[in-house]
Amino acid sequence: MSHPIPALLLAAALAAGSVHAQTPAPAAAGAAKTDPLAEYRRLLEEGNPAELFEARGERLWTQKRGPRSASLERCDLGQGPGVVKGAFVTLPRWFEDAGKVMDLEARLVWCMEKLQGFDGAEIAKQPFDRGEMANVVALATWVAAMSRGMRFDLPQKHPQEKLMYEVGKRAFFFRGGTHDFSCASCHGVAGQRIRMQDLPLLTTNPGDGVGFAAWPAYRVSAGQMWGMQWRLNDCFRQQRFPYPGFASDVTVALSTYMGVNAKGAMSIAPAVKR
Amino acid sequence: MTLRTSITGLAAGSLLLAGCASLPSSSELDRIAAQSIQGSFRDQGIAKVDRIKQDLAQAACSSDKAPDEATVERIQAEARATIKWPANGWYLGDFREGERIAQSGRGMTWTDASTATSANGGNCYNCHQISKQEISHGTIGPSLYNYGRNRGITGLDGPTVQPIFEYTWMKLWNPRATNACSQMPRLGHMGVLDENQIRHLMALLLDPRSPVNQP
Amino acid sequence: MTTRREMLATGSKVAALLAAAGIVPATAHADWNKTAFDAKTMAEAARAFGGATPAESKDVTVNGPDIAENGAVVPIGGATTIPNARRLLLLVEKNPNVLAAAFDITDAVDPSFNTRVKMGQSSDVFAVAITADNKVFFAKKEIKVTLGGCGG
Amino acid sequence: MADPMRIRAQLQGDKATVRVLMAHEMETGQRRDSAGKVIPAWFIQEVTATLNGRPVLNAQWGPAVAKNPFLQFNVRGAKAGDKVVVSWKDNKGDTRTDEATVA
Repeated sequence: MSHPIPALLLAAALAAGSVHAQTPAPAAAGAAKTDPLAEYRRLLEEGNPAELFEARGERLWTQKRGPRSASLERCDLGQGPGVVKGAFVTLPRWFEDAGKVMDLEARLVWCMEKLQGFDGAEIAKQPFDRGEMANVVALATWVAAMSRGMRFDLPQKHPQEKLMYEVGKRAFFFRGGTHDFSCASCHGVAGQRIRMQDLPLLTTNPGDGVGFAAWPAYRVSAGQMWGMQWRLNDCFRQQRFPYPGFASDVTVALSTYMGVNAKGAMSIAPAVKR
Repeated sequence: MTLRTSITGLAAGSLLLAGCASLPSSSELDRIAAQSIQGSFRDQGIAKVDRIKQDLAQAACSSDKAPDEATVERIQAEARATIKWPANGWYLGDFREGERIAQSGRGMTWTDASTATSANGGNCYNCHQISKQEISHGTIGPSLYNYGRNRGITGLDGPTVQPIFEYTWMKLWNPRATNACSQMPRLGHMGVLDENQIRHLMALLLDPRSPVNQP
Repeated sequence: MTTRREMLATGSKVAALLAAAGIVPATAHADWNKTAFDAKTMAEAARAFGGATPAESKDVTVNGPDIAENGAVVPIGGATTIPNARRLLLLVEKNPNVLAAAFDITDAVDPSFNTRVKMGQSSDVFAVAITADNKVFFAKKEIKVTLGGCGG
Repeated sequence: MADPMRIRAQLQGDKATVRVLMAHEMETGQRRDSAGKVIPAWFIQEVTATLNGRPVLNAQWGPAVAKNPFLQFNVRGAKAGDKVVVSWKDNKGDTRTDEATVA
């Protein structure tokens, strides 16, 4: 991929806006060493509440639930029925039985509908922290944890997978809303931050356990466990966009784009975040 | 109801390339992407789907390639025409109010109750260093610490002051006037902040007494 | 009120000693000290546990990050090397009620405890050790709570 | 009923470092919901721990302890295979007890 445009624009803006030399902003590349928040983040990692959700997800997987009183143990996450380890680092991917590309959370809802008899559409309407949707988040946390330490390698063989990547790339740069933001506004240049939070560059592999390789994550600021669907939902909220549907094309396409870009990155999910 | 139609807004068929091994052309991909973007969002509170109907600049600045020179010129000229200059040439408000507005990242999301400017912040510290005291600042935009001081502003009027006031006002009202694909929101033009709030931000940046302009 | 405090303090002190000696299980005296948790100052909180006037001491340590990325979860801990310390408190000075947690010190555990607290703003945090003879020693540390994220 | 705790008890010399995560809202009673109504206080007040049935830890907590609480302490005189049991009780009287083996 060519250099993302925001880098060029920022350089242009600096040149155009500069009457006298601007005080250089601290380079985030060097910030990691002197990061004043390093100690805080290290202490949080000593006990990540995501573990509570991971344990709940594991119980939910084997528990007989739903109108059909069935477990999810035959759910096919792309590695064959019931195979959980390694599934997370290959999602989103094409599913022949569904006839579409699905991310982890969409696939879990699919399994809950097909195996347990839940109404997927009803689940999709619920807020992320309520009812069966909260169970989807817990399940996603456990499934992700089962691939901890593995490296992302999304399939790009099926034309729909390639198409989703291309749609995701376009969605990533799509500017709109009252503030003209796109995903690239924050994640199109390496080494930048919002407030004190480092922003991963998501047009390429941002490194092990960074960006796509860190979610689901426990957000200490909200005391909530967020899957990638919730993460993207809140990105769009902050972008001042309208509301993205759960597992809508844009959200799955963006995950495909980020996941393919993250090829080779080691997953640390579920992580703990501010 | 099957999941195919129940979970996604678009039926799988609209994105499907049946039996097709290679990808469509780039322009066809653009069309498919636009369709799937429009189909993925719904109204929520004050955030309606008309927010993703792109204007010229939003569309032209939505890829990893810069728009052509003619488009850039057109966007900047159109933006310059939108600038609403402050009444009576009164550029500066209260830098203390400006600091408060610069600190706030609130407003205009679907969890906000109204689009009234009084509820909105400028999001400034999210991207810029501004006063030295606030260590929690972003780096997406250039540092604005000593913004006025670096530009030789020592008083509140005079011939050297005027062009800098005008340039800064333009940046805050509609930054596309000088930079077609600026990453900065059009705070005045989009009604995020009103004229008075922008005066306060102007004072934060330019008033010699502002914490921004202390050594 | 003073009488009630003294009674509470004496009662829990005796129970703590008994518990420390392994005579009664610790759960037997776990009456929640409302007066202490309603306290607005460190001295009030210490007094609610029967303690005297607090004095700063190098034999008490309080730890935590210099800067917290979010006030909703701030990791802090306290420890003491004072031989007859019987209780360790963790407090946040600028919280509406200062006391966050109180730990009994027994021979079965190191007098060192770590947990996580909420902080409404940047503040001093205190670790306070109360001895068997009701002396009160403390250490303090400032933790700066920063604004993070988009703020909306 | 609350979710189980996650307890790790790691042997270091003759001590066990015990790390506990508890699933609890730890609501302060000072927040309001979107309708402006005060959300009632709901928080863990007492935490106790035993090693092979012998009391080792007793703590009182207030609502300032963070949501989904974390607790770390060192138990003396522990050895591999010992059983650590942790219990909490909140201001509504709900309780939870879970255990782990020192390893």
